Amino acid sequence: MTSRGRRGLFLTGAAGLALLLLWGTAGLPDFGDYQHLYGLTLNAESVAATRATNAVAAVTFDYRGFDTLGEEFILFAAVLGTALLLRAQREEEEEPPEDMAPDRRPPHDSDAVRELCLGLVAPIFLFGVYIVVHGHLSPGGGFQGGVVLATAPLLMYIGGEYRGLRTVTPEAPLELVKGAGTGGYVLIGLSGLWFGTSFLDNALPRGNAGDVISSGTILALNLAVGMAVAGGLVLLLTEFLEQTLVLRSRSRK
Amino acid sequence: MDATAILQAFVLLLVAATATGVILTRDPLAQAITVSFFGLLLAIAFLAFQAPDVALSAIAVGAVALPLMILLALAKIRGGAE
Amino acid sequence: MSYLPFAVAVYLFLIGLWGIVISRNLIHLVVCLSVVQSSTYIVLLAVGYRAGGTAPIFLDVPVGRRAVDPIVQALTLTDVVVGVTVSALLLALAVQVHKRSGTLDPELLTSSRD
Amino acid sequence: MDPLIPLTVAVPLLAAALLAAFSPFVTRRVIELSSIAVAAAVTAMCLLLLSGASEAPLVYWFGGHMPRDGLALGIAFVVDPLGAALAAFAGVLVTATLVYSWRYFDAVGVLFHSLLLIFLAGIIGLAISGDLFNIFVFLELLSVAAFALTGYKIEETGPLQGALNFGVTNTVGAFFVLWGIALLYGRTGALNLAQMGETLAGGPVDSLVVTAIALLATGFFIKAAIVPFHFWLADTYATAPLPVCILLGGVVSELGLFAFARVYWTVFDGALASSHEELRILLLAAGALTAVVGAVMSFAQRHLQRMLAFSVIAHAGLLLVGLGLMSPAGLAGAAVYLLAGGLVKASLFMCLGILQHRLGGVDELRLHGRARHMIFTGTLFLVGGLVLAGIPPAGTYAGKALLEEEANLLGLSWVTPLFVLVSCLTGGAVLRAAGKVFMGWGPPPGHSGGEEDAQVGQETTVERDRTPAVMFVPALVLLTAAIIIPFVPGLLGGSEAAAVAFADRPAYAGSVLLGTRHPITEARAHEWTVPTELIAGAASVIGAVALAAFTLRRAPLPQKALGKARTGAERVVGGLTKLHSRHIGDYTAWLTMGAALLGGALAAALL
Repeated sequence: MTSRGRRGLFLTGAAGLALLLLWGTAGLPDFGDYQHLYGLTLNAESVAATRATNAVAAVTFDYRGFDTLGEEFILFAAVLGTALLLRAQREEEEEPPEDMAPDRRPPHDSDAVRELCLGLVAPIFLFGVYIVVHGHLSPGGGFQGGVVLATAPLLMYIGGEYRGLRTVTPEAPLELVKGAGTGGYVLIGLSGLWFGTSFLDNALPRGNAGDVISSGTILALNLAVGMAVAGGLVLLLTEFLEQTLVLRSRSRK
Repeated sequence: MDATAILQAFVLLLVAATATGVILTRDPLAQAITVSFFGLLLAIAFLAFQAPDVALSAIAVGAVALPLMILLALAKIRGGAE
Repeated sequence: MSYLPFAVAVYLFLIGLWGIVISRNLIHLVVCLSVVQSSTYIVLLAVGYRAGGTAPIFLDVPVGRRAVDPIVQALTLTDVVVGVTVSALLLALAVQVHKRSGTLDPELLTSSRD
Repeated sequence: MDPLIPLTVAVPLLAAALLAAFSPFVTRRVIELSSIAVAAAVTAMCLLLLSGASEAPLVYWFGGHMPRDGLALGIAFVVDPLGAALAAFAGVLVTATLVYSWRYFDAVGVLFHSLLLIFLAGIIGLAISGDLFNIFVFLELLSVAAFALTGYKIEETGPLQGALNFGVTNTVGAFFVLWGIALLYGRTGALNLAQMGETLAGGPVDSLVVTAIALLATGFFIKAAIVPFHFWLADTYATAPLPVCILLGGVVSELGLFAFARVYWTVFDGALASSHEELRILLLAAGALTAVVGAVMSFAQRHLQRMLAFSVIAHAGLLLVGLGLMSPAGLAGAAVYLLAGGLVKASLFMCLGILQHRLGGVDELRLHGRARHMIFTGTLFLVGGLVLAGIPPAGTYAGKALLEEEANLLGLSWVTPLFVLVSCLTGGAVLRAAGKVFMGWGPPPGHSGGEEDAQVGQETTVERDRTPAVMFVPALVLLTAAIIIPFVPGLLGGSEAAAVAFADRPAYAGSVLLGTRHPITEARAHEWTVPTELIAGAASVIGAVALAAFTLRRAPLPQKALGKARTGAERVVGGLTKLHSRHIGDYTAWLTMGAALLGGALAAALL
C-alpha cells in the first residue's frame, strides 16, 4: 500500500473508531459519579479484613492476588524472552570488554559524576527496600520498589563502575533472586492451599493494621514481587547493556 | 468547577498535548526525552485522580525504565551502524 | 469536565495508532504503542474516580472516608507492568531486526525483503 | 473446594520458575525430561477436571473470597467441560511439542522449556477463568511467551519481522480488550463474568453495551486472525520455528474465538438475547469471509509453512461460522472441529518440521520429488491432507457435519457449500504439495520463482537420512487422534451437553454467584452420518483430490502465473497477496478500519 493509501485507510477507520468510542463512553456514568458496590465494599472492609491500610495493596495482593501472579509471570516471560532474543550477540561477540581491565574506565565520566552516582547507590537501595516493605501501608509496593531497587546497580554503571556492576550483580544470584521471587509468589499461594482454605488464602498472622509487620501474605507477596521485579529488571536491562558495552569497547579499539 | 476539577482538566489537556508531541517526535533519541516527560505528566494526572500507587509506577516505568531501554536500544543500533 | 477524561483517553488511543501507522522507525513505533496504552490507564482510572474522594489508603485518613475505587487502580498497575514488558520484548526484536537488515524503517523492511 | 483447579495453573508456572532457577545445575536431559513430565502431569490434571466437571461446573474462589450476597469480591475459576477440554487439549499439544522438539533448540537451554510451560499455564488459565480481567491477564501471559518464541530464529529478518508484527498487532488487540473491560466495569462495577452478565441482563442495550462488545470482539478477533485482522498471522506462522507453529497453529488462534464465545455467552447473551438473528448474520459473514480468504490464499502458496498458516486462518473462519450459528449445537460442532482441526494442523506442521530436518527446507518447488524416499512421512502428510479436507469419518468431518446439520436446521443452506469449498482448497493445497514433494508429480521446477524465496529466509541444504522417532511418533499420534475422535465414547454426545451448559447464562451465573448446582444432562448426540453430510464430506474430499490433480497436471502453480494475471481468480489472488504487505502500518490501518466496521455493523444490528 502506498503511504497515502495507508493514511487514507487509517483516517477513515479512525474517524469511525473515534465516533464509536465517544459514543460508547457517553454511556458511562459521569466522571466522578462512582456508585459501584464492589469498590465501596472493599474500601469499607478491606482494612479490617486484611489489616493492610492501603486498599490498593489489599486488592492487588489479596482480593485479586491471582491477577498479580499472572502479572509476575508476564514479567518473568519477558525477561526469558529478551534473553532468548538477544542471545546471539553474546555468543558471537562476547569478548572481555576493555572496561573490565583493572585500570580502565569509560572515558566520558568525570570523577564528580562517578562519586555522585556511587554515593547515591546506598540511599536508593534503602529507598527501594522502604517502598517494598511499606507497600501494604502507603503508596508503593513490590513493583514500584523493585524498579527503584533495579536502578541502584544501573547507577553504578553510569558511574563507570561496570566492573562493580558485574561484581555486585553477577548473573547467577540475580537469576536466583528473580526465580525465588517469582516462584515464591506461587509457593505463598500454595501455602494458602496447604494451611488455609484455598490458593492464595492468607495463612500468616495478620497483625495490627498500620504496623510494618502486618497484613500477612500481602507483605510476603510484596517482598516476593520486589525480588522478582528487581532481579528481573536488572537482568532485562543488562541484556541490552551487554551489547552496548561490547560494542563500545569495540569501537574504541 | 472546583479547584480539583480545574487541575484535572489542565493536566489532562497537557497529557494530550504531550502525547501529540511524542508521536510527532520522529527522532527516537529526542523521543526518549519527550516520552519521559510524558511519563511524568501521566504520573501527575494519576495523582490528580487520587491514584498515588499508579503514579509511582508511572514514574518508575514511564519516566525511567522505558526511556532507559530506548536509550540502550539506540546505543546498540547506533553502535552497530558505525 | 464530566466527559473530558474519556475524550482525552479516546484521543490518546487514536493519536497513538496514528503514530504507529506513520512511523518510519520501529523504536518510534514501540513508543507510539505505549501512548496507545496510556489511554487505557486514563479510561480505567477515570471510570473508578469518585468526586471528592481521597486515595484509597487509610493510613492517615479513617476508614469510611469517601475514597476512589481501589480496584481499577490495581488493574492499572497490572496494565503498567504488561506495558513495560511488551515494550522490552519489542525493543529487543527491533534491535535484532536492525542487526539483520540494517534498517528500522517498516517501509524499507517491506520493500527490501530479499 | 477442589485444590486441583488452582494447581493446573500453579504447577506449570512453578515448574517454569524452578527450571529457570536451577538450569545451571542440571543437565539438558533433566530439563527436557522434567518439562515433559510436568506437561504430561498437567494434562492428566486437566483430564481429571474434565471428568469432574462433566456432571456440573466446578467453581473455585481464589484466596477464599466467596461472593457475598451475590457480590463477587475475588477471582473465580469456573471449570466447565468445554473449558476443561480445551485445557486438556492444550496440555496434549504442549506435551507432544516438547517430545517433538527434543534437542531441537540446542542454543537456548532452558528458555524454550520454561516459556512453553508458561504458555501452557496461560492457555489453561484463559480456558477456565471466570473473571474478565483475569482472562486478559492470561491472554497476555501466553501472548508474551508466544512473541518471544516466534522470534526465536534471530539470524533471519523474516521471523523477526513476523514476531514484531505479531507483537504490535496483538498488543493493540489487548488494548481493545482493556477498553472493553473499562467500559463494562464503568457500567456494571464488576469484573466477574457472571456478575457482569446479571447486571447487563437487567439493563438496556445502549451505546455502551454495543461499543463494549465491539471492542472486545475486535480484540479477540485480532488474536484469532479474523479478516481483516488476520494479516499478522501469515507473516508470523510462516516464519516461526516449526515446533512453535505446532502450538500456534494447533490451538492458539482458536483461543481468541474461545474467549469471545465465553464472554459473549456469560456477559452479553442475557442483554442481547433478542438480537440473535442479527448477530448471527454478522458473525456468519465475518466467518465466511475469513474462511474464503484463508482458503484461497492457502491454495496459492508454494511455501508449505505459509500454506498451512493461511489454512489456520481458513479454519478460524469456519470456527467463527460455527459460533455464529448462535446455538449450543453450533458450539458443539465448533468444539469438535477445533479439536480435530487443531490436531491435524499440528500433525501437518510436525511433518513440515520433519521435511525441514531431513531436507533443509519446506518450499514446494525446491523439494520437488526430493522426498520420494520418505514413505512414512509422505503417507502421514497425505492422510493429513485428506483429514484436513474432512474425509468421513474423521473428526474434522464429524465437526463439520454437526455444523452443517445445525445450519440446515436454521435454514442456512449456503453453509454446506461454503464448507465444501474451503475444505477443497485447504485440503487440495496439502494434497498437491504431497504429490509434488513426496511423489515428484507435476513438472519439475523451472528457473522461475527464485524471487519468491526471500520471504522465507535462507534454507539450508543440509540433508539428513533419518527421521528421529521423537519427531515422527508425535505426528502419528496426533493425526490418529484427529481421525478417531468421533469414535471416542461419549465425546460427541458429551460435547453437545457441554455446549448446552456453556451457553446457559442463567445457570452459569447461578453456579458462580449463588453456588447452586446445575447438573449437566446427557444431551442427544446429533446424527453425524446422515446422507447429506456424507455427500458433502465425500464432495470435499473428491474436490480436494481433483483440485490437486488438476494443478499437478496443469503444472504452473497459481503463484507462477501471477504476473500474467490471466484469469479472474489469479487477479483476486494477486490482489490479496498485495494486501499482505508485511507493513505494520498497513496492518494497523486495516485493524482500525476493521474495528470501525465491526462497531458500525454491531450498532446497526443491535439497536
